[in-house]
Amino acid sequence: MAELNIAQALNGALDTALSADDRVVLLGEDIGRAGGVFRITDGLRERHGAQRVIDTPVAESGIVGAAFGMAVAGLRPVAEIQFLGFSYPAYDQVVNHVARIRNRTNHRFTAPMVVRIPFGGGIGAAEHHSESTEAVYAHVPGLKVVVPSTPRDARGLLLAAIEDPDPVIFLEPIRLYRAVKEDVPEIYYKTDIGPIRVERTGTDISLISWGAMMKETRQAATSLEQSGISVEVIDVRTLTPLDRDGIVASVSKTGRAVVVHEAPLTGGFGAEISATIAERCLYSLQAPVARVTGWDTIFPLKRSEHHYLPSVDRIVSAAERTLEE
Amino acid sequence: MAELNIAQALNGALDTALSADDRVVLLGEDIGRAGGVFRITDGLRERHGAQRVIDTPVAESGIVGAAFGMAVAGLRPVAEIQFLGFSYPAYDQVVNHVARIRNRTNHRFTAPMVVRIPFGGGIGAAEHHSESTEAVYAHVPGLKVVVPSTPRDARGLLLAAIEDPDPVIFLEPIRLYRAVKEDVPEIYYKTDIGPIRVERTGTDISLISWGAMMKETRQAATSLEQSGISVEVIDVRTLTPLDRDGIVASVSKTGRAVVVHEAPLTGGFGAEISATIAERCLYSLQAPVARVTGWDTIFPLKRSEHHYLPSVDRIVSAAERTLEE
Amino acid sequence: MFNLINPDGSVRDRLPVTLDEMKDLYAAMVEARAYDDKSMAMQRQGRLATYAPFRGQEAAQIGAGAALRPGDWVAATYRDAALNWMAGYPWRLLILGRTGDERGGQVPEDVYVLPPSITVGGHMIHAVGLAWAEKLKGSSRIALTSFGDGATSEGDFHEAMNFAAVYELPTVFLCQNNGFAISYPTVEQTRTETIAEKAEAYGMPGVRVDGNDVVAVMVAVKEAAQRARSGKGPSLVEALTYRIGPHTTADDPGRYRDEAEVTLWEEKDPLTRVRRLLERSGAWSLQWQQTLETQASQGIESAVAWAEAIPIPEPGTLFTRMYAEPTPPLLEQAGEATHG
Amino acid sequence: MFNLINPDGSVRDRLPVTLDEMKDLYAAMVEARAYDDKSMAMQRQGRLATYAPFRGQEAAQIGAGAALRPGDWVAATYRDAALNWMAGYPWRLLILGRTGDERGGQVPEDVYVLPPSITVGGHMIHAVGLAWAEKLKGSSRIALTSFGDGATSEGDFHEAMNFAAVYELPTVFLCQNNGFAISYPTVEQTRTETIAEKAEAYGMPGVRVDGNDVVAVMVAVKEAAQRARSGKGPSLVEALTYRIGPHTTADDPGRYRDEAEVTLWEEKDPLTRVRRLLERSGAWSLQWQQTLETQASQGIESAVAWAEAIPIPEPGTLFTRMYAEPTPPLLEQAGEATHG
Ligand SMILES: Cc1ncc(C[n+]2csc(CCOP(=O)(O)OP(=O)(O)O)c2C)c(N)n1
Ligand SMILES: Cc1ncc(C[n+]2csc(CCOP(=O)(O)OP(=O)(O)O)c2C)c(N)n1
Ligand SMILES: [Mg+2]
Ligand SMILES: [Mg+2]
Repeated sequence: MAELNIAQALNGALDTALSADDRVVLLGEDIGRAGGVFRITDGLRERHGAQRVIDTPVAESGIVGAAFGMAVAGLRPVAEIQFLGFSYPAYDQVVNHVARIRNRTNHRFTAPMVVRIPFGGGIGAAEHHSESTEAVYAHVPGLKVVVPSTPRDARGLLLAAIEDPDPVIFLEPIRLYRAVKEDVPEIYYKTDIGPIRVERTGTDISLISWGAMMKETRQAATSLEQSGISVEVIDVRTLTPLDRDGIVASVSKTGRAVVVHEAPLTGGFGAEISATIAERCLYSLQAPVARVTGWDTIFPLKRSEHHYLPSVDRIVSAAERTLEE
Repeated sequence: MAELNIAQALNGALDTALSADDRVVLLGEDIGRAGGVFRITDGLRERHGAQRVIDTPVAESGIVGAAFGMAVAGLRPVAEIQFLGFSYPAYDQVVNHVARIRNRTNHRFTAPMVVRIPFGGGIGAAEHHSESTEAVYAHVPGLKVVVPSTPRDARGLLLAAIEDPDPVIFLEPIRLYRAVKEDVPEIYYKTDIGPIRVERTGTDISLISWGAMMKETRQAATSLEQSGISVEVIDVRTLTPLDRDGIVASVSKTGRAVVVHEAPLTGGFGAEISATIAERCLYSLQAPVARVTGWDTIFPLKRSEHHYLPSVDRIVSAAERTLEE
Repeated sequence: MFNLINPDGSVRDRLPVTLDEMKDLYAAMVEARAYDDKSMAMQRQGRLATYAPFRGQEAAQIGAGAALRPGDWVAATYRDAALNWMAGYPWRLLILGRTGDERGGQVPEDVYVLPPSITVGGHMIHAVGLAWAEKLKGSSRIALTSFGDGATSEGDFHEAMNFAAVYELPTVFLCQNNGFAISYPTVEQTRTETIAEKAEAYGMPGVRVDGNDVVAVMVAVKEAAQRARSGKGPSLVEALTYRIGPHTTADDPGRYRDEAEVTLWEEKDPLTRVRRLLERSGAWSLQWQQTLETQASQGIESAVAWAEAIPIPEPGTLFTRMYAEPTPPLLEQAGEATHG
Repeated sequence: MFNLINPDGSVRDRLPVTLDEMKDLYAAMVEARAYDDKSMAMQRQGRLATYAPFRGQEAAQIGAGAALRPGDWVAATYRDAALNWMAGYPWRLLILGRTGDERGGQVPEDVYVLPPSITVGGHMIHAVGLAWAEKLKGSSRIALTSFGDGATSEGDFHEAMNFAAVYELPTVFLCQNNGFAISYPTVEQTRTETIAEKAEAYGMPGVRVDGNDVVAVMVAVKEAAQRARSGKGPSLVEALTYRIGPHTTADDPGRYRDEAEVTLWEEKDPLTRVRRLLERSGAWSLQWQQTLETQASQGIESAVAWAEAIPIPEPGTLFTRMYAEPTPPLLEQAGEATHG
């Protein structure tokens, strides 16, 4: 066990995977010498060689497309895209090739690969560095979309993603990279892709989120608990395949739900969760599901960021309104 | 007035726009000499010249990126992408540039342009020719996403899109291109981008859809009406900005809703509509909203297409279940 | 432009193939043409989905295929059935795929051919990744990617060429320049005279060969493959040829080209010139020709019969094809799909 | 490589500029450096978001800017503040943008500079579209796009170059080859010796110039611009230079390069060599230098003061910036955002 933050847990997981399995290779911009823009691959090139921790030209489609070819030929590539806002040049490769090869070939060829992408705002970054467009990946059949929010899950889910026989989009919450530490086992362990994690159990209301917004969601839960409300906190962790049963079980019990995400409201993944709850828990729902999300705007630059990011207050108010009904 | 199908109405609208406004230019693969793979631009090169109806190399990012530059410099480009499945190489241009320029420059530069894209399955086409990924555009702030399903709307919405000061993704339902004819005024008229179209009014249940699935939705409505059910049929027409009020008004009245789309269930735009209804009509809802959608699979090839496409039967059954509750 | 056999069947130089090898190449082209003709006919009868004929491009594809070794990877396009077949993709599966059945993509275990790429350009980098994996594994397998002139306009062409060059990967880039990207002529797609010279922008050798000369193509691709196999990195081979048929069965070439141009190219037919060469060598007879054609058409017919006898996929297979194990949402949906 | 002024200030050839023009170019470089230094300092103080310094690249940017005419379009990058300023983008708006305020992108009406592109590569094709519009309108305005060596690896570079060449558009492609894409050295990005030679793959002229020689850059870009303006189509100019500072304030160059290399390039400093040239011509004095520096820093300071005095945007502006008219969903959300 070691006390690690998410960045360290991810670095450790990659190190472990490279050591455990010869087929694992890492590729991406600046991941070698520089150790990645967030230092997630720090030291790995030194330890595992430039053949397996590969610096690439600035060409996202090339990175993902090459990783795809490697995966089809039996390797276990882990590609890094520097920010979610830079993943779109590779969107065609992801949607039209990576996600489809098993289907196209009736299992003959597969793409067991991971695309790691830091995402989310709140660090005062430049344009395109703050997006949360997980929904445009979660809508693509053939992918799995995974989002850890704790150091333990970061390690366990990343090792599971690398072992997964299908392609995984692995989204890393930038704002949490170095925000919290927890004990992370050093052994090789996997966290199942799929099931939600019930982080706190409660009976009055379910707060449901993922990624960096788990931070505000936890804070909101604590604040609500101080007013005597019993809050269930759910970290969705896997957007696809979505654990509908887990979410429905929670809301069937509490009768109320607030879904929180950073992405714009319209067409965000919260819509899927809200719709699922309403469709499946209509008769146990005691109030409409509330969505607390980013606005339908471009993620703003530093000076306006706080106007955009869903705040603890907004979550608490939404929960209170939900509880009043 | 002339009896036109959607393909003809679109061709006429482009012709009208080219005649009415010097700034309008068309660009895309095979739109000139060949008149487009669906012949939507047939005859326009002859009539308006190769300078304004431009055949381009096979390079979707280039097409959209060049159209963007043209729009910023004051033209009104209308780009064609041959199929929605080929739009992803341009996704970066759309999301990171087209949708953002007004915001980035606080209105100084804008991108008044249209990207026309045929979409949807059911014609036994090859891979990538049948997708309905409207949701990945509808989630992008800064765009408008428009989907006509009738010849009149096709003309009116396309002329409105070309005049719109903001970028419009204009999705054309392939399956309906030549399916129906109706009288289409030859004058220059616009259909508002935004409002839903209530195609039939009714009191028992709202069937909500867009694009090619309007066909099955209409058939389902007719079939339900034969059993004495009063059906309201809504053609959403504009996915963003979404006319939430229009949808809520309908379901507040009927108390029941079925949302129909061809795209996969998870993260489809139906989620946004279902969530909106449940969030805003919870107390008038007499049954859970039902979504009848494509499965969470790749759109299959010809032999399995009928297993995938939502059928009239599925819509009718979903409506019946909804009515039983 | 590198060529060896003239349209009249005379040769420029001593051919680096035996007469028997020459006959085999010819037989392969005859078989490929039988497949192409049959596919066109079937499509007209509504038995196949849209079909992209390769008539006129047989030499480019058979020549390239003949240059490969078992185990080499191939990532090619919707128009490359003959190449894919040479690399081991059975006709029956190609046909099954064209009837609109995903199982057509399930090539046998010892065949290393990706299913035909429908999107233009995206598959070139796959060959780069395949080659990269082989290089890292220390194998001597290479990857060949075939694509059209139109595909060289896509950004993915650039990225694939650059990656292959930068990492010195055993990749062969084969461009079949057939004069058009659907209706858009190659001469308008780019301002260079040739596609081959674009290789220089990647520090990679590029050669233009007569794509209607099966031996010239074979030799050029073999050289490129040899280079790749010996660790010297990628090359680009441009096979200059012509699409005699329409782009696909949905296309009307009358809109964008003159019949005269087609006639000109029909005179350079890749099969005819080899037949003339064999005639000159006394190695051709009408009887042999008829035998070849009969065998070819029997082979194709039985492949067609096999493919058409395959029952259409069960609805359930939609769900089981998506992941190694169907996910819970898919299991739920599969239930709905099969029980209503 | 085309150059005119040596690092020691001696000249290779008669310079096509007057002494006064030379002094103006120098003054511009001094001012640009003042901006760059100030920005670095402000970022360290937390007053600016991440900053990408251009120290060492002043000649490339000022030289290119000096080659343009009013009304020409510029589509450049996050590192091109000096170029953008030369094209009319006021320092104060550049600073406002770097404090994290979208209004920094709202250049004055008569300035035709797009806001700095943060994504690598995507903006080159915008210049192509801008140039295309001007060509269709029959104007004599051209578009210049500036980008780094790293950007040439993106597929969008390829598509932009090809479109510009195919349609003979008045576009100038300026590549500032500064040795690195973040940590990845140019020599590893591609197998060609130069970026300039890649132009051949598009049938376009390409030239490499000494990017630390302000006059050489100006001359080369002027020629390219002239070519464009006279309807002869696009060109590529590679300005060979070096990034003296870190990639951005978030970068640690110690991880990937030797200080010795930096020192080598500091000796080729673009300002120093012009100063030496002016000294040789007797046109430089310490007093003049001090005046320049004082004026520059006053200008920058007042721009900073202006930008920092701008109140942060109202929450409501998030919603009004999105479309010509806020859409109903945005109006609803704006209500929620401002009234809770
Ligand atoms: C990304 C993408 N864009 C557009 C298309 C539509 N399309 C199919 S084939 C084709 C032309 C390709 O020309 P070329 O590469 O020369 O190959 P050819 O068909 O001549 O063999 C186009 C534009 C596609 N399949 N994929
Ligand atoms: C599409 C995209 N991918 C990755 C990045 C991250 N990134 C920012 S700058 C940079 C390197 C660019 O190098 P170069 O083009 O040489 O410009 P320089 O920074 O040297 O001026 C990278 C990879 C980005 N901004 N956009
Ligand atoms: Mg072609
Ligand atoms: Mg650089």
